[in-house]
Amino acid sequence: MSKKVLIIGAGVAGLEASGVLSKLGYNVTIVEESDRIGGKLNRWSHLFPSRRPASEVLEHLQLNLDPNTVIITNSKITDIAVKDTSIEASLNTGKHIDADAVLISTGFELFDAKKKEEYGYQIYENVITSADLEKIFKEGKELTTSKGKAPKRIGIIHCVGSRDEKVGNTYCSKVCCVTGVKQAIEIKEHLSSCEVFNFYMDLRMYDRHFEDLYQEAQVKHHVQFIRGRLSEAFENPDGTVMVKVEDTLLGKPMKMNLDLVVLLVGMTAGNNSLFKKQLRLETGTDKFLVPADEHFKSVSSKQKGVFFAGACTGPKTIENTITEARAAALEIAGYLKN
Amino acid sequence: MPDFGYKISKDRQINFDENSKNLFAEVAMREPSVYRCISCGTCAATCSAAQFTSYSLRKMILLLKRGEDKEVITSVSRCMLCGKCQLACPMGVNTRNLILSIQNAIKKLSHV
Amino acid sequence: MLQEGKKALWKEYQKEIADDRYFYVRSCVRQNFFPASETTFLRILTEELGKSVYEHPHHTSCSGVGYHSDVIPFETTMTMVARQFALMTESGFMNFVPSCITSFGLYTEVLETWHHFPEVEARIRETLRKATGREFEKPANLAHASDIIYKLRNEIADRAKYKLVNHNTGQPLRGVEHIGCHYAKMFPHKGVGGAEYPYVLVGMIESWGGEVVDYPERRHCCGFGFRQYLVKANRGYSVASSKKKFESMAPYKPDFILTNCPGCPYFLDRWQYAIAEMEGTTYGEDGMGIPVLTYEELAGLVLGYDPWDLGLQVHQVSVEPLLDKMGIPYNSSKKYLGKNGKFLGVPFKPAAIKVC
Amino acid sequence: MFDWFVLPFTLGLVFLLGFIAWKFTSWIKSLTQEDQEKLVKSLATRKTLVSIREIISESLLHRKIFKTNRMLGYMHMSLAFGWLLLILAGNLESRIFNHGEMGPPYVPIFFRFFHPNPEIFRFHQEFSFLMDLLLVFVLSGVALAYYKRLNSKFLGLKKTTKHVMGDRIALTALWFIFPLRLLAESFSSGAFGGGSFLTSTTGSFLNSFLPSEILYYPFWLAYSSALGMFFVALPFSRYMHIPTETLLIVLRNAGIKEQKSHTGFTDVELNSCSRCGICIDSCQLSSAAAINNVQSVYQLRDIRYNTVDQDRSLNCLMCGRCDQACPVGIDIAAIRQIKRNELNPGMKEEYSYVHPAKAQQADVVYFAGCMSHLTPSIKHSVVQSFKKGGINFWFMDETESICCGRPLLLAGKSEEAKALMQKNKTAIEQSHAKALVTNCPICYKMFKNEYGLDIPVYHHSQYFAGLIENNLMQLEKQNITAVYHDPCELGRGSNVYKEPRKVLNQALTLISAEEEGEKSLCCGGSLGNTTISTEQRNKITQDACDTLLKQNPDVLITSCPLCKKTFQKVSDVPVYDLAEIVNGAIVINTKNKSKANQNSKIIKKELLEEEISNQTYPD
Repeated sequence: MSKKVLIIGAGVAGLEASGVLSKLGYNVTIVEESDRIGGKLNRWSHLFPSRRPASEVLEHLQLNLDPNTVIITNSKITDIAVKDTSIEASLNTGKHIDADAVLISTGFELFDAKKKEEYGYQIYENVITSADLEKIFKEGKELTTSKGKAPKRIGIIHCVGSRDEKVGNTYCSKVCCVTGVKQAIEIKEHLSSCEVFNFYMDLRMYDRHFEDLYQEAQVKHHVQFIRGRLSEAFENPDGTVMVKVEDTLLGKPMKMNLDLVVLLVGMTAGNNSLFKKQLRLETGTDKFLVPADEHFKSVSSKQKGVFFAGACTGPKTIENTITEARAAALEIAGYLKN
Repeated sequence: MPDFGYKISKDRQINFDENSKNLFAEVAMREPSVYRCISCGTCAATCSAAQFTSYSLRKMILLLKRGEDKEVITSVSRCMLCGKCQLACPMGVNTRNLILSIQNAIKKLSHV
Repeated sequence: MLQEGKKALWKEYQKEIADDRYFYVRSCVRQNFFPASETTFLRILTEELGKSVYEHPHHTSCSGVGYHSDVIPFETTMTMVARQFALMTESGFMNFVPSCITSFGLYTEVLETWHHFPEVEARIRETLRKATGREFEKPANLAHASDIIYKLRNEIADRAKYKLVNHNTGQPLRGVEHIGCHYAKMFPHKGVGGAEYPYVLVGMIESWGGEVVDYPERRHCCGFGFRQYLVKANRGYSVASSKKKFESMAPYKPDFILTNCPGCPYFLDRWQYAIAEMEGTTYGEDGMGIPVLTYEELAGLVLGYDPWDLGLQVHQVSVEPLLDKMGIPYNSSKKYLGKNGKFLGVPFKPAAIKVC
Repeated sequence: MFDWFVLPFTLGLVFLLGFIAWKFTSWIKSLTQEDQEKLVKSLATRKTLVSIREIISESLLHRKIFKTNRMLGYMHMSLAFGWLLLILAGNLESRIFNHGEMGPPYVPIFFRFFHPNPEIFRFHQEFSFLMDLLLVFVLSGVALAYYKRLNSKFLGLKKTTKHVMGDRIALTALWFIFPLRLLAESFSSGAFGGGSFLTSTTGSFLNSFLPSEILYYPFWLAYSSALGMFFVALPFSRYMHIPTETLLIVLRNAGIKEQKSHTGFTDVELNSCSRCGICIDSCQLSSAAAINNVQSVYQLRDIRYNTVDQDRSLNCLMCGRCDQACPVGIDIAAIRQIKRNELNPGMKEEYSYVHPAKAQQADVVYFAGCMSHLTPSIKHSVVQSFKKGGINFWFMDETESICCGRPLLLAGKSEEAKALMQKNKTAIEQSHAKALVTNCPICYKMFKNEYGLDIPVYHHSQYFAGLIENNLMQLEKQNITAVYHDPCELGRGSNVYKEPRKVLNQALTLISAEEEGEKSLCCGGSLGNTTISTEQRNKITQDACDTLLKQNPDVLITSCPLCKKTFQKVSDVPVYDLAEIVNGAIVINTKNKSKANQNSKIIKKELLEEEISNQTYPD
């Protein structure tokens, strides 16, 4: 009888690893908290930098799933323990699962923009997050101000909840910069006469084609990039938002009114308390899970039979997550063979 | 007026909404490669004029984008047009024509 | 503005405020700037609401002004603060109520420091004991005097003779509030409503029938910052800060500015004169200024106290237009009579800003 | 002899001659005083003969166009020379017929109308034959012109000029003149006899199915009208070049040149442009970057009709290739420069911050120039070579680079350039040096032509050539093949072609490139062009580099920092400055033999193995 692998989280990492593990001949069970598989991918409209529809990637992941894979949605792990060579897990539904190995692919949470009080999310009418914007694009709705008008000037605020000691996250979320550039272009494509400003601290265009996207935003769409972190936002009585930044490249403070503010929310770690308590896994100061070795065991935990894939060990792009999921599947296979 | 012994300090803040961006629009129309600038500062670092003055093409581009025209007008006339910046620019901004365009645009919008 | 979101946020910034037996410590400067404000606070609490308030005759400056101007080291300041606590303890009180915002901020800072560094607290206790022989308990409750009025705002509203409503039109009066920087900007959880959207003064205005206008530069400093005004050469910066606020609020035509700090009402009031002289700009109606009130003065007006007993005659910007709107009667001929009934003299009438 | 139909021709001719007289007078009047004197002095001297010879060889025979392309040359020659011969022969015929009387000017032109079959005078048959022969000659040119419109490549032109309205009218008239003459003479022959092998044959043929008696008159009228129309349109068209070019030749031979501003000579040059379009083909903007509307022919036309576009004036590499190619020899670069000066936005430049360098006493002042600071291996090599040569020099812009002023000049800012020049000049004079050496051709041209220095100015190639010639420096030949690229400002701009080759031949084996010397391509980096985009520049560079490297040399050598930096972007082989080669190949310093010998052996070995990376100047 073939061995069993439990995957926690049916996002990009979980689905990709599941597909590979099934092909390698293992029985896979996926436990998913929400009512559907795909994780955050369900919320995105188009992916950077190629602008490929997110649904296309999700479809691909689903196609790779083995029909015999057991997917349990709407369920949470309440208890989990490593017993000699097996792993036992209980679900909140009362169900018990035995497995030979477990893959944690629980992903990340979006930063709660309300914590950045001075930006006025859910207080000011015309402040939304990058995730809200994705939703608007995904649903094909028109991008308007709270009064239903077409915005004439939009500001995209980088690093919301990232690189910010004041909200307890000092790390970089990696994907927001390019998301901001992508969304700026998307806004311009929807509303060509709208002025778009990206307020950034550093533009981290580290990956292939990211720089091209940035140049496209500037040269083709005339998106303006202002180096300076938003310090304060005020709502004017007409609902527009006045923002104050320092234009750090000019060394001058600046204020401007925006019809709409988009907060580029970063990635934060999910709730890892169960894994910490029952599997004695470690988290870093950034609250993400820590793999056994940053270079050579990046998909293994220090606990025997427990593996990682995706953003549970830190912010990652979808490409990197998929690569890591495949690596984790092979690592698991290697473990189960011995 | 009584002598207070001090004056109201001038506001350094850029008031983006009140600043006209016409000069930048005129310049960008004449030299669209201005949009390629990534504010790296290579131009100012190699600039001969910048050895002696606060002249900086990088800064001028930003000032134009923010509508802070006054500073541009006082500063653009320091350029010797030698073209070092053009050789140095990593983004292919046509810097010499950019500077001439600024001068021409200033003249056209009769800022002088 | 999404009121739901704001209210949800306010809920996170609730603080405990004692409801009686207050050890009240005065501000160094308020009695000169707004001479009746602290007296009015005591009058409202003791006469109107029957609270027990104690003032210790040996209370001194908290030394915050020296601390923030870099002339007194923190160790000394903490010892000074410890002595004030000792006076409270000796008097048998637990609820410490400073009148000054900087004092409130400083007491908070000291208590937080001791909370995180108990060894510092121990050392200060030792220093105080050696220097003065005094011992102290830390306050059970630390609240700024404006917190107390905020807590009692509805009781004041119940007793109100006048409301923040234009008695001719029935429309609520429009107030803008300005919170002292040291109230909650350093320790958001120590201020009612937090640092970004403080509720302490908004609550008062709303309870007393008025309407609050949130203007863009609400969070900006009034310009009183110690380093700004202590050096004459820097005062241009100070007045520029106030000017930025006036320019931001003026389009919304506020009927009054409400404050909770010693310096803010002073500068917001007096700089209106200086700006008028320097640039000829005035921000109120018909060449007048925008009246600036302390929360005690406003509470006093609501409760129907005589405006001249509240010390409103020493304001630079005339408050009569506000009194007229609220329908509060006043006797202009008695404006410049002292407490003893003697004529104090009429102040110099500036040309650049209109006064009554 | 008179008939009403001659009126269009006669009136047109009177108008044309009057117009030319008026124009020539006003142009000569607006020459500078000095130039007018030159013109007067040159009249009736040997120079006049030179002018006449040149007029015949260029305006009639079109020698230069022949050199460019034979077909094109033939077309121009048949039209110009053939027509003249036709007029001369017609005159002669008419004169003989009238016993020496010339009569009104239309008589020889319409001789066949008045005397379709003049059998009464001697040689009439010979004349008929000659006139027909000349007409065939001219018509063959017309036929080529027709064909050129259809297929310009046939005549060696890749691009042909676009026309203005005056051109169209004149051209249409011109195209009709000779076919109409043929038809008119043929109908006359058909109706009344006469004519020779062409007109008589055509006449009989046409007469066989057309009523010649009715048709001959309208065709003579049409012929006269076409001539009249051509004469009236000529002053407003490019054909104004026909009379103006003769004046240009006279003026030029009198030693008159373009000044810094627009003079009567400029007008003469502008009107001398035949818009043949040869300059379009020589222009790399056209051949490499597909920019086809800025070439000199258009610039001259715009100036002539006062429709100048600023961008168009600035969109020119100022490489001088078109000057070199122009068959009329118009000083195009100078005219463009005059226009640029006029277009200068005139913002007051602020150079008070620039202070002259603190002068050091030395024999030689070395000026590297702005661009050399971005190619430090060049200045390093010059400095090292000077040291090895034992030259007492002062590196004038070692730390603070003040521009020579040429870029400003090229942008039309001559006054502003003067401000900078004065500062450099002061420092040079204070050094009491005996010579100025620069490795930058842009600076070289500027120092030499504009500064008015009392000391000689050398490009480093010239200076090294001089050292070698005088045995003060010796280079060791290495087993390397190289192509040398002539920088525009040094070659066409300053006529320095030999010295760099002289130097390089000592150090390596030069192989010739496809386009070199006067025909050398521009690298594309030119400071002369401000409006061209980076992408377009890169295309020019790539194209020029491909051409240079066709023979697969080991290295590409130039003697301009800007050319070097520009070619480095695209070149597959290493790009060196002449100075780097010299520095690597120096063998003997006669003054300091042993030391130099040791140095050179190390250097020459390393030359090709690695790029010179040392960017400081070890003493």
